[in-house]
Amino acid sequence: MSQIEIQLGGLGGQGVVLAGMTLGRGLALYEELHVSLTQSFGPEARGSACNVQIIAARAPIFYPYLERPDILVTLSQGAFRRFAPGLKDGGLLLFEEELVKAEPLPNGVRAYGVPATRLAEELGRKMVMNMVVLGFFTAVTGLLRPESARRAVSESVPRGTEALNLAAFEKGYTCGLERLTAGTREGIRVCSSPISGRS
Amino acid sequence: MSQIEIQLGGLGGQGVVLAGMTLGRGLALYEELHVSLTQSFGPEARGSACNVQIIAARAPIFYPYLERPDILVTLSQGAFRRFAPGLKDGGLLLFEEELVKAEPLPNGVRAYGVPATRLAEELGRKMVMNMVVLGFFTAVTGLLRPESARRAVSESVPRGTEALNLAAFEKGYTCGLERLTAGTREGIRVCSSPISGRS
Amino acid sequence: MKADPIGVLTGTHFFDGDHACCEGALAAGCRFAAGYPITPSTEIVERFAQRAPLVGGMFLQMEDELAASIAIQGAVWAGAKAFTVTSGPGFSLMMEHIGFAAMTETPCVIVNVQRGGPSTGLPTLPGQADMMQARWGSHGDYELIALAPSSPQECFDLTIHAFNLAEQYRVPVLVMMDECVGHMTEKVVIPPASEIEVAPRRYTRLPRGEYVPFHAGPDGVPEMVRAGEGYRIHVTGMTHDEQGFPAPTVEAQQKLVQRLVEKIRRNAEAIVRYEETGVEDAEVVVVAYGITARVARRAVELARQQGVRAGLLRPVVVWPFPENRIAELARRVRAFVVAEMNLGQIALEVERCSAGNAPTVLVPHGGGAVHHPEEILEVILAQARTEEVLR
Amino acid sequence: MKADPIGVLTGTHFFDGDHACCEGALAAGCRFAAGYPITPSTEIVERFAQRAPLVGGMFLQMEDELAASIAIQGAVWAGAKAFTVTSGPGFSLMMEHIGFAAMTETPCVIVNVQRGGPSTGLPTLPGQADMMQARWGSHGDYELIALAPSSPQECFDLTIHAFNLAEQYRVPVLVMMDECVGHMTEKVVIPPASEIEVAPRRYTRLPRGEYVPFHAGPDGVPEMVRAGEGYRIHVTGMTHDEQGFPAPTVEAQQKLVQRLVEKIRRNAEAIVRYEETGVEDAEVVVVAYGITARVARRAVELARQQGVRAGLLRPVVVWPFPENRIAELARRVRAFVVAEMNLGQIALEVERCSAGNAPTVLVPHGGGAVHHPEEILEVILAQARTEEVLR
Amino acid sequence: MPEEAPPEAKKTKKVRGTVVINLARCKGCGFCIAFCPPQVLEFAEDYNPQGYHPPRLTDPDGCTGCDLCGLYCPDFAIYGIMLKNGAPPSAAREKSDES
Amino acid sequence: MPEEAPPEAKKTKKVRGTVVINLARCKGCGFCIAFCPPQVLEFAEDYNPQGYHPPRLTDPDGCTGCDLCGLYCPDFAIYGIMLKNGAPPSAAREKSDES
Amino acid sequence: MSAPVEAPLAANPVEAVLRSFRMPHIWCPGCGIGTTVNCFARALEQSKLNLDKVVVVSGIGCSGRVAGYLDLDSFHTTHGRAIPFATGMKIANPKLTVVVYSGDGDLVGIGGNHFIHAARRNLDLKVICINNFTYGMTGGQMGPTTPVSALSSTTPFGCFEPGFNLPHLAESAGAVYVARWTTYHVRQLAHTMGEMLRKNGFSFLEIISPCPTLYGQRNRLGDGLAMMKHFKQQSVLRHGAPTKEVGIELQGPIAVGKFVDIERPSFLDVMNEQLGRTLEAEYAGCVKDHVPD
Amino acid sequence: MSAPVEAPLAANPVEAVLRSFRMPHIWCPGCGIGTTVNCFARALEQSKLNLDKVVVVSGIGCSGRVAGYLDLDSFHTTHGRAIPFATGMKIANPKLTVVVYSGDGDLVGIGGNHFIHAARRNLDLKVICINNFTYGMTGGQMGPTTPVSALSSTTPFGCFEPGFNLPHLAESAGAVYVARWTTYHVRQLAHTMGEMLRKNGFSFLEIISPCPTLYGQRNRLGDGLAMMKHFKQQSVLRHGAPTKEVGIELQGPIAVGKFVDIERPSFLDVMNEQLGRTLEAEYAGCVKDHVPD
Ligand SMILES: Cc1ncc(C[n+]2csc(CCOP(=O)(O)OP(=O)(O)O)c2C)c(N)n1
Ligand SMILES: Cc1ncc(C[n+]2csc(CCOP(=O)(O)OP(=O)(O)O)c2C)c(N)n1
Ligand code: SF4
Ligand code: SF4
Ligand code: SF4
Ligand code: SF4
Repeated sequence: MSQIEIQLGGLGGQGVVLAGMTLGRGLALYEELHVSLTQSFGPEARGSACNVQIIAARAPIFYPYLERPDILVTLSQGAFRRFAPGLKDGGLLLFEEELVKAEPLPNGVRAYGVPATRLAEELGRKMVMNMVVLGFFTAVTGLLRPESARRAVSESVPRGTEALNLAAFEKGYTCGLERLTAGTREGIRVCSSPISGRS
Repeated sequence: MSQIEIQLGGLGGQGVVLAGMTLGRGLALYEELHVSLTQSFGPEARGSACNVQIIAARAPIFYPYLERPDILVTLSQGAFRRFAPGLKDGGLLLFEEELVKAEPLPNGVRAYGVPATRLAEELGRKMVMNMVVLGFFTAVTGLLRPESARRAVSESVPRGTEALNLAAFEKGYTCGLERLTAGTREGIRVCSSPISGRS
Repeated sequence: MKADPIGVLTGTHFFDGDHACCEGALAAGCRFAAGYPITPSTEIVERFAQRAPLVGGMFLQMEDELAASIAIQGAVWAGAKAFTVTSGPGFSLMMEHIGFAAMTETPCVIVNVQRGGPSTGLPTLPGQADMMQARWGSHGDYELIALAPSSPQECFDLTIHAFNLAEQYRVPVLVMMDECVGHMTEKVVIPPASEIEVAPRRYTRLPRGEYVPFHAGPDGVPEMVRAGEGYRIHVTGMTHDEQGFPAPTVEAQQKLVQRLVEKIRRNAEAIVRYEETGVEDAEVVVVAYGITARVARRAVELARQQGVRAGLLRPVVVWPFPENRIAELARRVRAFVVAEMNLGQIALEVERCSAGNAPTVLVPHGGGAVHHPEEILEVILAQARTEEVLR
Repeated sequence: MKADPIGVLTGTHFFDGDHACCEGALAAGCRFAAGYPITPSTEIVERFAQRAPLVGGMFLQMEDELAASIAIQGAVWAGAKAFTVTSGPGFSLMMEHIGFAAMTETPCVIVNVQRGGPSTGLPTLPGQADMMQARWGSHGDYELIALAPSSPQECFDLTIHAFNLAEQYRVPVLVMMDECVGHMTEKVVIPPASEIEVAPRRYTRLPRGEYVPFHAGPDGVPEMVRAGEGYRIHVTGMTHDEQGFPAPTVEAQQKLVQRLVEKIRRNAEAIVRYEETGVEDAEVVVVAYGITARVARRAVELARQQGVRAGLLRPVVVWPFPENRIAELARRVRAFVVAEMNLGQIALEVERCSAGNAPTVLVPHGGGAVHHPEEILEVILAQARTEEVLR
Repeated sequence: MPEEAPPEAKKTKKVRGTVVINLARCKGCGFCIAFCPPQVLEFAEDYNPQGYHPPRLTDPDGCTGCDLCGLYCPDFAIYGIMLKNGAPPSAAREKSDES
Repeated sequence: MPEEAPPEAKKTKKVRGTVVINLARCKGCGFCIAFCPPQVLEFAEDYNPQGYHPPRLTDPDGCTGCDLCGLYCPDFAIYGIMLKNGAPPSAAREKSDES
Repeated sequence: MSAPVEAPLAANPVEAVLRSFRMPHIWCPGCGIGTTVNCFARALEQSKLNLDKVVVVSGIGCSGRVAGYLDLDSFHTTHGRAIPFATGMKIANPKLTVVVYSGDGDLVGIGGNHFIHAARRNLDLKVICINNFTYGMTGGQMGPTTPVSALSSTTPFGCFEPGFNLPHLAESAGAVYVARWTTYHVRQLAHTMGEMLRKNGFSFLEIISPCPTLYGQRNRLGDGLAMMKHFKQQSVLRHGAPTKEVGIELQGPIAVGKFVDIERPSFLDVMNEQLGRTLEAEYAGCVKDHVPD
Repeated sequence: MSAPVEAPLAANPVEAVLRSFRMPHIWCPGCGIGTTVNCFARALEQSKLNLDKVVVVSGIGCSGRVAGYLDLDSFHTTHGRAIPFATGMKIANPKLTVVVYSGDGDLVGIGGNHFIHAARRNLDLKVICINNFTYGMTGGQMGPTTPVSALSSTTPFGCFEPGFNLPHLAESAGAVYVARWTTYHVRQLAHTMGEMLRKNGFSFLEIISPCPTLYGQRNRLGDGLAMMKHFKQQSVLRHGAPTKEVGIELQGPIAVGKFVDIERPSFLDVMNEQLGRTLEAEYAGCVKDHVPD
């Protein structure tokens, strides 16, 4: 497989797009991959479902839309409901464990939950939940080096909030490492990414 | 010849268009002819040359533009200068004799002058000069019956000015009859119109 | 339905095209006009302003063409038949609202008395260079109907027809006059009201609960209501569902826009109208519309005089375009000669529809005056002698 | 001329098309933008508003699109390079001023990030249904140039190209993006200023007495001056003579409008740009642009996988249209398949240019989302098997 | 004027009004709570399906049914009613948290 | 203010100014005549090439050269000049009725 | 759950004029637009008008969505053009009560020309303008009311053009009724809207309303509630104040009240009078026959 | 012939700024537009400005033709859009003196929105508006200034909408300098135009001007001269009058004078201040490098 497909879904206001942009940036600029990121908003501008789709590949990407994601990150129940069935067999699911009840889990899917909101609230700003998720993603998928992700974080977030967001990232990252050790719900660790070659 | 071509030219403000419209109306509605009237203004909206072109025919008119007028009426020197050369061989020229010096007269053209402005001023309104010309035209060309022309005049002029305009018409008409008797500059009376069959 | 006699000035008149157009609107039952002055179209509404108060109508001079082109739509939804008139620059300003009328299926008529363009161009002189704009000038996919009268009589007749088509298909209908036709005066016969067929608005008979505002019948056209009757409808320029509410989804879009387009495309054969002269045996067919058709007719006559079998096809309805007829003729004529007062617009459609079966030769004209018949004649003669594509 | 480094954000970025477009404008030397907010284009000027004050530029938010589209022209005549950005409804409002720019030969760039139409339509979702409007939306005869980027990188590159073409031909140049390309984020490489070619304004070197403002050189393009330099020029949207003064005559009209049109038509081969993939041996050629070209490319790949010799022709410059190339291909391919996010626009041009030599099959889409590659694939496969014209 | 506490707010402890809440519609803006003259509303702890904390009545006796919450609520999720004899009007039987 | 007759208008009969008229440009509106403070202009009898009666100076001595005619003339066809010692300025030699 | 009584939701006074089936609406938490709709619903109810004859016309914007949520004949037109659409509608059927309900960007940004001309004509339209100091729907750009130095997505370094004083503009263009309240002033809003429904002529109500999402947060005015409290605090009641004096700045007082309420013959009155006088019996009356009651 | 002295026509003070080779102009006999050009020419001359840096922008209309007759850099734009064109020009090159010279229909009919927004911004534009109470160029239709009961080609039974009080509108929208004269007041016009050329900010001059051809004759006000005399008679000097009070009716007084002349930082001042303060050294200045002196 020459490319990997990632989808992030949630509600408007949860920072899904920023998380996706940061991830995409990390992959595109600091992992030297070809990356195509597309987003769709719900029909109404605000408060509704939104999702980000990322393709990362070693070769130029022409068709920028996902067929079936390899990795799905869901931050809302709605996003889970809508997108989980599309996940590739053997794909990986990450989810906000207090907002999403990851059930029913599609066949063969490995899932990791992260209490991102709570971790963010520990930092005093629920808002940075998205960066917690990103840290978690980085740890669990191994798709990009934490340095790449950190650099992307500092460049993507509003000026003056770098430290806070990086702290959130670290919280998520640490949590991800812990959960990895603990295993997925099926007890299977996600394998090394076919395109990054790193774990 | 199945149709007759008439051109009226003068300066904006002289009422050339109204005269033409009245004439066209008389021919179209009360002589049962097919009539096509087109007008062109000078490039600028006001104070510049304008002219009206009329085709009258027994059959429907498709092409509404003149090839070479049979009859030309000029109320300004500019109009004479511009249009007289286009007059058909053996055509008829009518002109305001105090505003237009009808020289050089194209070959074979018969010309009748009318002191229309002065006649109108005698009525106290220089403005109705155009109706004097129309009366003159009616008398000299015999293209339409005076009743037809009178009816067209009363219908075409602003409400309340009918009497004045009709008076102007009569002045022109009388003058036309007089001049007819006196003969054209070449001493040749205009022959009966090929399409009206009346003199 | 027959015309309301109050608006019908029955009789024989000596009118220019602008005045005839106004009388056509009144005869068609139009009782509201909104406009913004622009040469050479203003005479139409000047007359309307004179006449309307006498027949229960009203001319409203708006602050600009944006306002005029939407005010008529407000009037339509209040129950009136309404139109606006303009010329080039004003027509460009109406583009957004032509799209709104198409999207909301608001029956209305827009008259464009074409002058020389682009931009301010030649305000008092003729042009025919807004023909493609008429079809494509607003954003997004839509279809509409455009007519091109050739005489004052047709300005009268086709304005009525425009109102009727607008009602029948619930689309904006454009009357694409040109300055020549607008300012040319000829005999115009206005028949008695009882002989004028007028399309009524397709009002629903369903009660509120059952009525689905944008649910279309088999011909693709939904029934209508007007404001103030208790239906409590919603009308939006957004992509909407059959109830009329915003439905910003791919599915709603596909369904709606497809229908808007199909209600014209599928009925195109019924809408298309053209006039042919000497086409039966023609080797060269001239395609021309508006004033140019009359000039072209002279050219065709001259060609016939010279022994060339020339014919004239005059699209009376220009959009939808007589595609099938052109395609048919293409298979048996030597060439099409398109004469229009522009540098090539309808010619492109002729070229497309003839699908390589006959060459299309444009006789262009920059505008400001009609062609000289000789210009067209020359091309006819050349085509009669050659089969090369000149374009 | 090379780009002014101050405006060039050299480096590798992760930009969406809107941001890339803004950077392209800055790199091209654009220092003035006027605009009126509209989804999905506003990000372009939002970024411009951020960046411009740091590089000697300025974003001015106007009261509407009419104002925005003429304010940039005022700025251009004051010496700036300038652009405006909009989407469907705003684009419709700019039509009059596109004509003014064409008539006055004011080099400027207008970006339309296409969304679903008609009317308010689908404000946040993509469409490609303003393509014919781009060519025909203003009244009168004129020609302009329109580009269609397929990626954020091209949004950058083609925006620069747009400014350059505008200067070279003194026409309005349209960058016809679509919402997908505008909101898609990819790597965008901005080279050093020294590697960016920027067309300077074609200022005259002649002194006042000798300079004839609208007298064109052999390529049909006159030299320019700016206000405030003592030339005391006159610029009008009316038909004008070479001195620039109103000349409302048939002759002036013919001369001027003919030149305006010819300066693009005659140089079309130099302006046209397209990209071909697998066309050499193709039996079916897909024509697609913007985001749809990327979807079509997948379909072509899938077709090749199934043993069908499919190819892709992607017009990068859409207007002027690659007429000759289509005509050429038509003589040897089995069929053209046109995929566009509308119900048939560029397909008409392909049909026309192919002159019956190969059928043109449209894969329509109402907008709101891209095609599924399978939809295009199916048509490719069907065409590979048949020669019938499906349209 | 709304800022004046209406006389009913004084602790007369007789049930004269109450509020009806459409929990599903609430977006938790807090307008109703902040501008309730007798200050008898507060945020509920639970989330509604949209993820917001809707209001709840803290002191049923204190509500005057003045419907100011109803005027303020931008989501049409709450309104006040006056009660006759402390009982809801006869028709008042539907579920209040329909979604 | 234009409506006040300037002091020069008093009959001092010394040539202090005059007017220059571009006859061809005049459209005979009469502004210059009506608003000339010393009232020294009137319509000429002849027509100009455009068919209008241009103004002419009736009383050369009365003209003060105040140029109010020049300010009023909508056709840029007339203007007033002050004269030194009753003579036109040295350059004042061109024909005034160029067309 | 916490509702102490199960009562008919339909009894919510706004339901009668609301399209409840379209709820939840698109407005953000703490957005003031919905609050104004409550007030309008009450005003309608109290007006005793036949609601079948009341029409609401909106342009495009968050505020422009009001039309879609009100269960009246409702028209969601193009951006900026609600007033001319309403103009055509009112003139074609003078028996309709035509309310224009839209945003400041819509009505006086792109729509400013129609606004002043309609006021000049004094056509009987009731114009309700939600002023949230920004273009909400498109993401918080500067608008015609954004005060100097306010942040917006197109003025990232602070706005450098002053916003309109809308009551002043409305009055000088010719409005006969001009008032301003904030969304905090719910009872006053309902009262004013009621007066407007009765007034003959061009009446104008400016409602200062929170857009927490795009204006409040960016300008450190907090969420919707904080903005409401800010409005409460900053409002100064100034009935009858010269409109010249009621401009609004980023911080600083917000004059509220009814500023103008004069009598001037409305467009249709003048028209009927003028045409009647000139044409006498010939005058057939305005677009008369389209309007069965 | 009757000129008592042969003098250089070029000495006509207006020739210096006129495109004489384009004479005769298109304006009708007795039209006031040319008179205003005389005044403007004098004002320019006295201003001692470098005329190479003075630009005139017009829209479309009889008045809009002014640009073509002035020997300045001149732009004859589209109908109603002179102000936004001028706005782009002024901002792109602040060193230009930008004069907008056009008709009332152009500036406040179709162009009304730009007019009020430019006044609000207080950009340094000098707007000269020829108000002839009608749309001249298109044949005498009603316009935004046509008084009630006046006849026009589109109000054949008398106009039934009041015209704008333009000084009031201008002031309420934000103009810092507002004056009105008639074409009778030639010296005052020249003086006022001179003041405008010096004023920083949005300044507005309304000139009441005769259109005998299409307004005067139709309304029995006679020819140009009769209208000038009418202006003379009806004018009332009211320097500093509240603009609210200076509306014009068909018959009745015409208030003239300078009504407003206040100081308010201009658009470019506020912009430079705001951006300078926020961005400090990073601020590169406005469209800086396009403007060699
Ligand atoms: C012609 C046109 N231009 C721009 C837009 C984009 N647009 C939609 S809503 C809006 C602004 C709305 O602002 P406002 O009226 O203040 O309402 P709010 O959203 O703030 O309530 C804009 C610019 C459009 N739809 N149409
Ligand atoms: C978009 C557009 N609409 C209409 C016109 C037609 N038009 C040209 S000039 C004019 C009116 C000019 O009136 P005003 O500005 O008062 O100038 P005046 O001619 O009276 O001096 C109009 C409506 C146009 N050129 N463009
Ligand atoms: S006002 Fe309405 S939306 Fe806000 S908290 Fe109260 S019930 Fe919820
Ligand atoms: S003011 Fe000028 S145009 Fe008028 S009469 Fe005098 S010279 Fe002639
Ligand atoms: S963006 Fe602002 S105006 Fe729009 S719904 Fe949200 S809070 Fe209200
Ligand atoms: S029509 Fe009126 S405004 Fe135009 S030039 Fe003639 S007098 Fe002047």
